[in-house]
Amino acid sequence: MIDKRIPTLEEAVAGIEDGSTILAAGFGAAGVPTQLIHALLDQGARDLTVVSNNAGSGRDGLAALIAAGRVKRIVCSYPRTSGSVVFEEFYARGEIELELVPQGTMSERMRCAAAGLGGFYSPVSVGTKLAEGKEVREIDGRIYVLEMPLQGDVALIHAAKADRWGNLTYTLSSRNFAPDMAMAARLTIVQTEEMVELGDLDPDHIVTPGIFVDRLVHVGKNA
Amino acid sequence: MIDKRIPTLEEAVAGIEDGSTILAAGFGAAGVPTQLIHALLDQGARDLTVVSNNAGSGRDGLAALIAAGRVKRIVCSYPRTSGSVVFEEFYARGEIELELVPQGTMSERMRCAAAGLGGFYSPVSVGTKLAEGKEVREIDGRIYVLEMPLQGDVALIHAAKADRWGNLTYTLSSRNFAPDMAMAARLTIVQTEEMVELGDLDPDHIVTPGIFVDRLVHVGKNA
Amino acid sequence: MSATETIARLSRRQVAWRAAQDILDGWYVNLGIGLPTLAANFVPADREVVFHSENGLLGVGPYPKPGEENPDLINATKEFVTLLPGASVFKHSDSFTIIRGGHLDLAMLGAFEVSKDGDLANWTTEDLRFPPGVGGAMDLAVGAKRIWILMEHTTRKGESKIRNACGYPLTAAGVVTRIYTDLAVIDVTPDGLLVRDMAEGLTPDALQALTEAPLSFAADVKVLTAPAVE
Amino acid sequence: MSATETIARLSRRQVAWRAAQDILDGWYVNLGIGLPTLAANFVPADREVVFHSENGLLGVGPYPKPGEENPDLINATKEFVTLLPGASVFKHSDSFTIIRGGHLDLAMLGAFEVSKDGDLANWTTEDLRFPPGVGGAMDLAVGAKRIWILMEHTTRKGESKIRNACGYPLTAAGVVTRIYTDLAVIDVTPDGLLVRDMAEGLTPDALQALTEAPLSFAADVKVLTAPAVE
Repeated sequence: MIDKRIPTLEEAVAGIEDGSTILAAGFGAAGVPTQLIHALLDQGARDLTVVSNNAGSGRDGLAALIAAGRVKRIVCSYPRTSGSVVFEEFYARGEIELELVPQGTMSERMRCAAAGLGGFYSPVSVGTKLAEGKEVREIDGRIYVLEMPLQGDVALIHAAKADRWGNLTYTLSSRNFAPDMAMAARLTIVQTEEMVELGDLDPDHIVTPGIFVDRLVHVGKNA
Repeated sequence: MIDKRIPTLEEAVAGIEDGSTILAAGFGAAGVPTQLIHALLDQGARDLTVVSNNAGSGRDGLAALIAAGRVKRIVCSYPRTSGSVVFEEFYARGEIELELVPQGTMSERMRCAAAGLGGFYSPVSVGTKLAEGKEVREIDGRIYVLEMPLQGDVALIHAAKADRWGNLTYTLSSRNFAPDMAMAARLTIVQTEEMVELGDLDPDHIVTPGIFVDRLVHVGKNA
Repeated sequence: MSATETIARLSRRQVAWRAAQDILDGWYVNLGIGLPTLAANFVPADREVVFHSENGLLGVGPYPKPGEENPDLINATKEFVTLLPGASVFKHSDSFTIIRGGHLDLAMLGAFEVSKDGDLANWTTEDLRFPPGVGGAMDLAVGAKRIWILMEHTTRKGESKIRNACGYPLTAAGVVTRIYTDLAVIDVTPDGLLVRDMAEGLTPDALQALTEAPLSFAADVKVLTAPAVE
Repeated sequence: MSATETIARLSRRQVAWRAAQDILDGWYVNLGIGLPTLAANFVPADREVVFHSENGLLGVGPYPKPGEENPDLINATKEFVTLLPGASVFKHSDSFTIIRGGHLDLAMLGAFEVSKDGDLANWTTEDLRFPPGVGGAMDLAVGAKRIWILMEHTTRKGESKIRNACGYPLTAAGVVTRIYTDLAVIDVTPDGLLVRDMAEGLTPDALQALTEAPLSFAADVKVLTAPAVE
């Protein structure tokens, strides 16, 4: 029987290794897997590379993980937001590496890894500082840079509804990076607001098929 | 006001030019835009390149378009099916060109065009006859071939429900190539079983956002 | 009273109003942070425009009333928003398929500088006190069918932001198609910058004096005006 | 009664049954046209297996009862199917993200030939009377975590289909991990072909005589058996 449900957050993040690449879903405060990030904080893995659109806000979630000195490197498009004080302190002291990636290139590189492709040619960033060191190529009269797949060891995802096979739906803008990240990691861990019976989700409305999900923990609505 | 509804099939296919590349959705008999293909037959455009998973079956639809001598070239993964008699006759007489593409490469090349990318490296077909003439490259110890975007001039799509903005849903396996093709054509023409009011489709359940749709014609259920 | 004081400079909101008048019925539009976002308020009521947000929304509506905010519904600026009937939600890589793939009719963006060739610099001033951020700026700049820039004509120090070449790091080369400032509306054409509208009180020479890049002027240059808007 | 007549050759359905016994609980599996498709019927009842179909389905169930066919619900072989509770539907490019991206535990495919190195030839015999077709064969061959081949051990003319090198055009090189035939179950290992099961009545020498590629034999070679299945 396929049953991806895990009783506790602690068990859900068990085994995440030092040096892992963590794909952390969320855009702004929507769809952020806050409980899983706090469980990862308790779990103890170090030297992490975190892939996330932003670099944390306030003192919770990703900011807490950075504050605890556990994030070696962050891959993101927009690290600086109104509340990104922890990241900024670490960055100013040279205690965290930053790989800045155009926002669309971030999700496309994850999708590339998920789809088993070796890389793709993108017109984005051509002729800019962010293309320095990248292979440039003219195709059909337009200039592109070669972008490489971005694979995660672990993805942390927040879903609205899930069934025991790991099929997921999301609510509105909480979807954002979750489907791309869920596909692109070797181990995909999901916190869900609601756990439903197998067959309750309409096959036409499932956004992330369970094949991309490994572990599932029920955290309730005010996650 | 945005209103993509077109009263008749004839008007829906108006202006398709000779030499166009037509992306024709459908897999087996599911999701085939049969009425639109028949309207294209009446419309008269010639020297067409048709991109479709199969090469038509029986004497209707795509088979009728081929039988009328209007298809110069077909891009497909599996031209020969139990009923592909018309295609086989034309192929045997050398009256139609065939570009055979692995099935996943077909949709990925269309998505590549839709996403504004210049090409991608795929592990599929490496070392086979279908990779002859393609650039080969080793990335991270694995061999890939370079695949190029496949852009359509026109996509012909069958949807289950649509609203006047062109938002679409599909039923079960009738989805197949439709979302990829709708994104990859300069002119996307849709026949829909049901036309609903703006706002009737749940934003979380829309599969093809209206931005990818240009014309919409209501054909009813037994399309 | 000096000469510059007689120039009928538009306010920031008036620049947004002016640009919004040129958004056509049926367009799909992405609005950048700041000044461009204001333009959503000023689209003429008889035009149906679909606003896109990078985080995966089409059909973004006005801000919610206080108390009606939905934590699952924010825009790319992380503001609470609403959705209009006809809105749709999609994953991030699909959102940037829309952007990069040329499906948006227009992206309205802010800028630090624009060059005479339409080069755009709007992502970093290389202020080393802060980490750089790029967001979706480079994707939008190369992806949308039209790139319109809304900005002040000059810096606070009075230096021209419309230059022969950008001094700040590029976002993308040769992408800007039109510039709306508090002083003028300028098309970027293959033959250079062409002034379409000019604020009252300015002469071509006076506008050129405030602009580093060489300007030419349309035969029918219009007066740049906007109503008092809040 | 000749020697070959004493060999307990499996029927086609028995080969499918035998292979199905090795599908583990919880696996995601794609079944190719023909012999592999039969395996779905023989998965032990206590194992939950999710079947994938290239046209965009996970959780494919049994064939519908006559009269209950849904024209919107077919598999990659264009047969009417049903969906199990937990099934999901997705677009074609996502379906091949599942395939190419290594997300399937197993693809069970037919073959014209397999080489000692696991090369697979299953897409064309280059019969020039017919147009070639490839479908998803090449995608599945390079994408799934395991590629198991179900086929007759020899051609109708008695020639070995397990060869030193494939004579027919390749589908993919070095991808096959296990072969199920009417005579044997054979693992493709870095050290060559290793026989796990062998039909009753065969000796290692007799099996080798029917097989072009060199075989080695597991210490505990089992008897290849299957119940009478319909």
